[in-house]
Formats: sequence, C-alpha cells, structure tokens
Amino acid sequence: MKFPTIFSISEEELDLNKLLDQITLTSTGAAAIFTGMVRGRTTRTGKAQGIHYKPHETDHLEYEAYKPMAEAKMLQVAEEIREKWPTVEGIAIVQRIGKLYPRTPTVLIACTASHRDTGVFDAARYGIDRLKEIVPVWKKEITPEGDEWVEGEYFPKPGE
Amino acid sequence: MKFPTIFSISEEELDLNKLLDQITLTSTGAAAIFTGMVRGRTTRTGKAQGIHYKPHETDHLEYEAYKPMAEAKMLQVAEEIREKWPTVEGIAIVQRIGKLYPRTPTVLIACTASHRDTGVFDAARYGIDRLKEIVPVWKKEITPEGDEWVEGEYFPKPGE
Amino acid sequence: MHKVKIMFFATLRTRAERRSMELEIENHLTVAGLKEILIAQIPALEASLPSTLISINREFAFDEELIPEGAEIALFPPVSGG
Amino acid sequence: MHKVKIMFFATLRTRAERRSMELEIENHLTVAGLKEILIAQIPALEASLPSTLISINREFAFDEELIPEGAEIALFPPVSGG
Repeated sequence: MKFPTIFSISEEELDLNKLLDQITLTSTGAAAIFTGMVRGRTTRTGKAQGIHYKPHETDHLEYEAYKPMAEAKMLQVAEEIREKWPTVEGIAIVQRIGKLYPRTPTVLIACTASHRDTGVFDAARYGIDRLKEIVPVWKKEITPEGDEWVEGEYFPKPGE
Repeated sequence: MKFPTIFSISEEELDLNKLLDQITLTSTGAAAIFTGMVRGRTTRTGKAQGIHYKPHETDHLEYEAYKPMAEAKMLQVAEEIREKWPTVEGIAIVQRIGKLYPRTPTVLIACTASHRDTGVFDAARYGIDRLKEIVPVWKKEITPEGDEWVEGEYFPKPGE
Repeated sequence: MHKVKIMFFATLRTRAERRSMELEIENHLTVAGLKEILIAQIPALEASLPSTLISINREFAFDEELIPEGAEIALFPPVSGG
Repeated sequence: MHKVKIMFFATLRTRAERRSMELEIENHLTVAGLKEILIAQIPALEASLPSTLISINREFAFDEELIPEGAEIALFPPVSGG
C-alpha cells in the first residue's frame, strides 16, 4: 500500500482540516498533530533547544526558506519517521513562510496511524525536532527594539 | 491569567482550525493535537487498551453520550491536565456524537503552551487516554455482520 | 421515601428496554440496595451488573454510598468513546 | 575550470549583501578551498564562517568534499524554522 506523504513550503494559511483529511486512510484511527505559532509575548528566560530566550515582545516574524532543499529535507524527515515508526500511515509536514503575526500557525507536522498506541505522538514530536535541525528555513524577528535573525545551533553531520 | 478551556459533546463536524484558534493566546508557541477517526478497516488482532480487535470492516459508528456528565468529566480531564502540566495554556476536548462514517474525525484533544518542550505532547496523550476511561460516551459499531456495542474495560475508582 | 430518576445508556438501555424511569425509594438506601431493587424489577439487568457503572448526580458511585434525595442516577457499561 | 552558482540565505545574505553569485572555479576544488576564495572576495563573510552551513546540490556539505561540476551551492546559518 502507498501511504500519503505531504511536504511543502507554502505561503498559504495552514488548513488543518484539509491536511488531516489528506493523510487519513480507511485504516486510520488516530492522528497526532503538532503546530507551532508565532508568539507575540515570550516570557521564558535562558536557553532551550539552541535558542536564547529573554522576555520580549514580537511584532511579527519573517520566514524565508531555501525552498527546493527545504522540501527535500522535509521528505527526508518523513522517511526517517517511517523508518523509526513503520506503523505510521500518513505524514504531513508543512512550513509556512512570509510575514507572520502572533497567534498564526507557522508549521505543522501530522502523523496518522491505525491506533494511537503505535508511536504517532513520538513520531510527530520527532518530526518537529528534526525540522528544526535540518530543514533550511530561517526567521527574522521584528520587535519594538529592532530586527534580528534567529539562528539555530544545530550543525548537521555528513549524511544528514 | 485565565487560560481557555473548551469542552463539549457536539453533533457538528470538528473544525480543527477554529478549535486551535480558540486555545491560542499571544504567549502560545506550540500545540499538540490528537484526533481519532472512524476506521473503516481494522487489521489489528488481539487486545489493546481494553478493546478486543479482530480484522473486520466497519460501515459506521453510532456514538451516544450522557451529555451533562460527559461534559463535566471532560472538564475534570482538563483540570487533571493542568495539575500535571501547569505550563499548558489552552485545552480543547471535543467528542462528536451521532452517526459517523469511516475517515471522519470523532474526537479531538488539543493542548497549547508557550514552547513545545513543556509537556504538550504528553498532556494531549494523557487527555485522550483519560477521555477513554472516564467520559461517558459509547459507540455502537455497525458492520456487514451486524451491530455491536463497543465496551471499554476501565472501572473508575471513588474520586474519579 | 423519595423519588429518583434513573437513566440507562448503551447496552444497559438495550437490556432495560427503556431510556429512563422514575423510582420511589426509601431514605438511606445504598447503591448496593438500589441494584437489588432494580434487578427485582428488571431481571435482564442482572447478567451485566458486574460490568455496570453507576453514577449519582454525574459522579461515579459505589456500593456503600447513600443515594441522596432527588438523585439523578445513570447505569451504563464501561465507556468506549474517542 | 567550471562555473557554479552560490546562494546566500538569512544572515549570510545580509553579510554578503547579495542573494546569489556565479563563480568560476578550478576542478577538484574542495569546500574548504571554496571558503577561502569566498572570504578573499567577500571579507565580511569571514566572521560568520565558523557558524556557516554549506550545501551542495541541496545536501549538507563538508570541508573535504570536492565540488562537482555545475554545483548549486548555498551558504546559510544554522536553521531556525518551525
């Protein structure tokens, strides 16, 4: 059987209903979906997952992508998910780019399976973690204090 | 601050975009969403989470709920989530009832937080597991071979 | 004596052949006592009683509990939503 | 000699003050060799080079790798999507 894999860099609004429908098969009984949104207000201090945080306000984010490589790496993330969780049926990985304001969903990773105890939650979590490591997308943060490119800190190894 | 909690038994189509929007605050940066769908074809054999499976086809499911108690128990699930994961911001728990056909989303549990490493995935997983234990909703399965009520096997303890 | 409302869901509704009933019960009746009365009135309920859940005023209830005046009672099998 | 296309993204684009360029390079040039040439042409790149990722034909590339003919090369900082 051929399982659906959706991966794209898009300027369109994310439509969760449509994306979920596209990865739902007759045998599907469960979906785990992660979405990330633009935070208008960040209160965390310190460092987590390579990002230094200090409390601040965000007016908006400007996302850019190296589109053909980003889509190729999204497909790679999907293939890694299928290797680790062979029970996963459909996978959707979509990154929205452009000028995005607080509360707007920017990224979606969704995995479906026949049952919920098959690793779908872990698979979606792995998907967003990997996207933030190897998919060439960057965001510039526009705050009341000025503009700044956000940089990750993951350095891919040969073969990634 | 007052965080939004949505809980309902509904006969309407689940609108993921709308539900996500309703639990997204200015401080929100991450959402983990679980949805369950009607399986038209089940291939699992054996027993998992109290349900005996044998391979079969499903024409449709008919859901019924003891609505006021179900909504009260959904609110309880949300409160349990907030106690275990105090960083969770918004929570949505919606169970659709009525006659539902394969590929149709039947239930949604969504948790939002400022960042994804705050337990949102675990919180959503806990939410669906608890819903399937204590929220009084039942489904009748209509198959080519006949109709059968599906019964869980969880017996709530005093105080649940 | 006081009156309570009893509702039946899913397989219990099928067995009881009704959605709900009203019942006049004595004060200080326990959940266990109510079960005996119900089985006497609706013998079909007995077979599924070991796997029947009971709620009083929308909270799960247990054998030793007393049934308060005007209680909203429900009988149903272990839940299977999702 | 052969021609390659080089693209710059995010902070690297800002530093290089351009989105892309074409470059005539000798055969058997390594990624490390390319970096030296680029720094000579665009000195502003040097400061961020330790945290610059390089891709060749849409795969991450590393110092010892040879640059194939007609390669599509990109320079960018560690990714920050999501």
